[in-house]
Amino acid sequence: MVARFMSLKEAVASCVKDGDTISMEGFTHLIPHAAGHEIIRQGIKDLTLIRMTPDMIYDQLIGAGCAKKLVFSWGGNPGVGSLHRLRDAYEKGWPTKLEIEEHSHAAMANAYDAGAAGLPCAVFKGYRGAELPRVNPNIKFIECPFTGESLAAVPAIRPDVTVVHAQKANKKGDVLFEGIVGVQKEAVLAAKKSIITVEEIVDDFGDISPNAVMLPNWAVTAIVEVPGGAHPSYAQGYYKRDNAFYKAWDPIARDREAFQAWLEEHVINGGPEDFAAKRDANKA
Amino acid sequence: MVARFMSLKEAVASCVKDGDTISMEGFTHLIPHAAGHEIIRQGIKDLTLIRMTPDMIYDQLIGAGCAKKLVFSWGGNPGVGSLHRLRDAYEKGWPTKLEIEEHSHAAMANAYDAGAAGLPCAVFKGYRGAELPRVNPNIKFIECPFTGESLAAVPAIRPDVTVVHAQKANKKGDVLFEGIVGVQKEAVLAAKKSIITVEEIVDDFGDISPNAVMLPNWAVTAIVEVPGGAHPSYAQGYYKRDNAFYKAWDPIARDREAFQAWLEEHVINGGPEDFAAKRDANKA
Amino acid sequence: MVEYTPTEMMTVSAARALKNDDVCFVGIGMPSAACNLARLTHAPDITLIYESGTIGTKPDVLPLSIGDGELCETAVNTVAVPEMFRYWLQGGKISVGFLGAAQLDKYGNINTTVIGDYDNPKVRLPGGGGAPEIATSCGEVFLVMKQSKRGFVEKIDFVTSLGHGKGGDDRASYGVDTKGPSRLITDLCIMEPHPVGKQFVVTSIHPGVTREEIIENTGWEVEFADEVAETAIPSEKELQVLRELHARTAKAHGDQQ
Amino acid sequence: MVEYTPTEMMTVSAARALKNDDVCFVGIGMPSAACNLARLTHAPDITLIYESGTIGTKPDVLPLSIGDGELCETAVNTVAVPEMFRYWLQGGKISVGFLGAAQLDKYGNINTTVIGDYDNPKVRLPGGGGAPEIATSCGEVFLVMKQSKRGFVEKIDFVTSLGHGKGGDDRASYGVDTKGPSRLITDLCIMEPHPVGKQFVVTSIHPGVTREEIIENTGWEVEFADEVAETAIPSEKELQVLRELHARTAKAHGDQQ
Repeated sequence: MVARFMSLKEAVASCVKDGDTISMEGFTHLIPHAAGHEIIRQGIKDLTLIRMTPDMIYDQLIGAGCAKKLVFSWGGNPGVGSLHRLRDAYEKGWPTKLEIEEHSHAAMANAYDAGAAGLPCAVFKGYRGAELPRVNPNIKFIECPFTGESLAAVPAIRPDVTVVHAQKANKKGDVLFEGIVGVQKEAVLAAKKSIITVEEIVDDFGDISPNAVMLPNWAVTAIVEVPGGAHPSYAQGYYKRDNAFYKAWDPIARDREAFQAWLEEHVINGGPEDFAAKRDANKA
Repeated sequence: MVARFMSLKEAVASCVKDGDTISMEGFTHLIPHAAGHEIIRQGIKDLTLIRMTPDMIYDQLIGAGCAKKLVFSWGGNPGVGSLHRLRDAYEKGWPTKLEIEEHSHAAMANAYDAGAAGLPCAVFKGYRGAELPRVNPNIKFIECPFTGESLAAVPAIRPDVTVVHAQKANKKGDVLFEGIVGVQKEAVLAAKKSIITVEEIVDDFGDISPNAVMLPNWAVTAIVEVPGGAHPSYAQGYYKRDNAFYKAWDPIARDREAFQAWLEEHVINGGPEDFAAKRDANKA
Repeated sequence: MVEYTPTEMMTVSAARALKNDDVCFVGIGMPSAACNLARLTHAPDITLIYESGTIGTKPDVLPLSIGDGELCETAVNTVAVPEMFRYWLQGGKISVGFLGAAQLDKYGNINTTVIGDYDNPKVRLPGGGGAPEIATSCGEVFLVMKQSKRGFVEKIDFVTSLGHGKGGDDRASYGVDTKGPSRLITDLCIMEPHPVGKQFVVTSIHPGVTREEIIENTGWEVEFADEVAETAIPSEKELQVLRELHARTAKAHGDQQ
Repeated sequence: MVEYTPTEMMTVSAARALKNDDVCFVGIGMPSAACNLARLTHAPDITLIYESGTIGTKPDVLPLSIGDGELCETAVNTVAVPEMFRYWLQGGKISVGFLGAAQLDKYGNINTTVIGDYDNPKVRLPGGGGAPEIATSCGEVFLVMKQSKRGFVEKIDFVTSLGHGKGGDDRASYGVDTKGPSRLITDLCIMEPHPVGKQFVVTSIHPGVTREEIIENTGWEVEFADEVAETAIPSEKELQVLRELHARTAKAHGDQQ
């Protein structure tokens, strides 16, 4: 099953449904904001959201009422402060109650790796002396059968859908990532379906390394060209992180009404085509 | 401890000693033949040799009497046939008895990965229905604590020394691999010490991908410039695999005297400087 | 009249088993010739993967080893070997594994380890390499091997890689949920596992081959399907492409013609 | 006479703790400023690693997030996040982890998860991120944090990351063989763990700070070493480099000056 090129609307409609477990990754870099907005516009509900670093994109999905559960390891607006929509949902149940499952980065990185590797669980040297195992039943310990050493184990992450953003796809549908590549490749390989938004679709990748970070077309479900689709995150070689917008997000998200007004104007009445202008304003 | 540039003689003398566990990797590509010859010249004994695909390089080390044990997953001269020195040592104890520990590729690749990752063992979906676990006590099975699934476990590979060949080092001692990169990076990260022979030392790597397969200088012990040092294996971008020599090896290795004559002429009386001519004869 | 050798018939039959959308883990030797013949004829988009880490490779000549430069230079992408075995093979991304064997039993269990006793072998073979996990992690497995009493035996000396185990549901008892050997292509015929018992049954005989020849060259009691087809002879195109591939390969590897 | 703020004194003291040959896993915020100050002054060859996968990065401005483009563009190499946590951190390649905290106890145990009860928190903090494994896998850990009764507490509400546990040999009882917190740098002083009990002991006081101020801003009973040093004031060079770094950072992030 070779990747199909689609519109963002079609990709989300055909891949994501209510109640899915979904991973939208990007470690500061290449966060798929345009795709997140499309999920909000399509009114998808009861999602279990997985992400190492839920930041603005998940704050928006949670505030819009798309999520019932969050699996994460660090939740904040980096360098700015709290995620107010996340906290409002978790602490006060607005707009709906949010359940959380909390891990460390090492646990989630290993769990994605295990998901990509077809394993039921990840085994790692983790959580030693830490308290999360007391409150998270999905952290267990096993013994090395050779040394007797105690090792942490967490279930592999196997999302129904992974959504990521990449710099390029070629006309055959192979996908190229470059720069801070995070856990995106693992998240796609671990998932049943995947949507990849890209800055551009090129004839071919030209003279790249044989060892480039890539996904061949048959390992991907849907590809959508969305220039600027990571804004206010960034796409190395295309545009910079819009740090000012991350700071501006704080007062918007702090207030339910301000958030709803922002959502109405920029998401509900917006579309993926709006992102190109945001890219141009933050050109690298 | 930043990598030191050394002569091959100095690198082997300072890093490898009798009785060490040593890994010389390279998956067809970038096999460190020149370094193997230096180990033979220095008369190092009782080595435990680890390698997924022991081929000509280990046939030579074994025939020269350097090894007491071989840990491997596929032992042959690819596309040609048996390794006659390996078989002679294992089956007839010439020049010394060779003990073997046998795995599958998946087991060894996972064991290198676990070694690099600081784990005591590798856990993977392997050896299901296979007979090696009956004859190799270093293969055990554990249960996934979440699903109950049975998973294979093997001890992590943690060599005393890993020896590999790479295309380039820069003047700071960072190392660049390209093409079929095998398990080399893992083998170096898993080892206590490492020797990297390289085709050339350059001022800097120029315009390479941020995600290139590299080792920073502080993760490497010794770097030696040996142009052609992988021959008759190859270095992508520098010279081709000398397939004719792999075929020519068969009759040499088949006969103890022919082997000893070859060893005397090309190894004992040879040196790393001989490899540049072999490279030139097989230019890419 | 097209002339061809039994080996050519075998390679062509093996190639035909592959589909254009397959993702195929290629063993070296006979599987490599069959997989590349498929790619150069009816399956141009097939993804060929070699355990050296090369994904989507399109070699112009057959590799002598599993990691020839040609494989990387013509690949879509080349990954580290641990990634190959962990994300791609174990991760369930491969539809077909193509394997050869030194010894084979009627359930498709494979020996590539030793002839004789493990500790005191008559012949020490190269070992399993990637095969033990290719055999269990790929969606299905195709086997290709020249038929002989020495190779096709009632009981293999060592189970390097699982086929259908002791037959029936035995394969699943090891926690393996992939299909296992679904086709065995030889120089004489094509066999497929019995739907229930999983022992190999001859389903197609190559032109000019007799049932007696198959029986004489098989160490187990041969079963024939109720309806046995005759394998279509190699087309001129198939033979031409295969011969050109071998000729290019011989030239590239410095063989004497 | 050189003028400086307590925060500058803290950052400079923290930077000085790093050596030229350290390989340092850098937390965001205060640790990031200290590590880059070290790199720009006495430790030009220090390897700075951020959990986004950037190895040997030399940012010209401080990153706002752990994965700013600047980190990758100036790095020796950038690896995937699973590789970062598996091969580099867990693999024991990092000599120093540099962490901050929301709450800290006298044994260097860290809370960055919740204030109050885990299920009904007074304040929900961002969570552990990389810290739980940075705290146990790095050769040693430096902590940097502004001193206050609210932050320096007798008992932290949640043990996000292990320090010296309950003190003494407790850390090792978790199977951890790394050194743990070996230095705590605050805006008032420097503390180091007692060689036996492992509770923090004040070993150096910043110029102009009194013992009373330290006691007033600490929630546990403060211990002073027999010989307490006075921290050397920031040099003009250190202050100049730090201030220029902050100025470049503010400009790059679009702050109003």
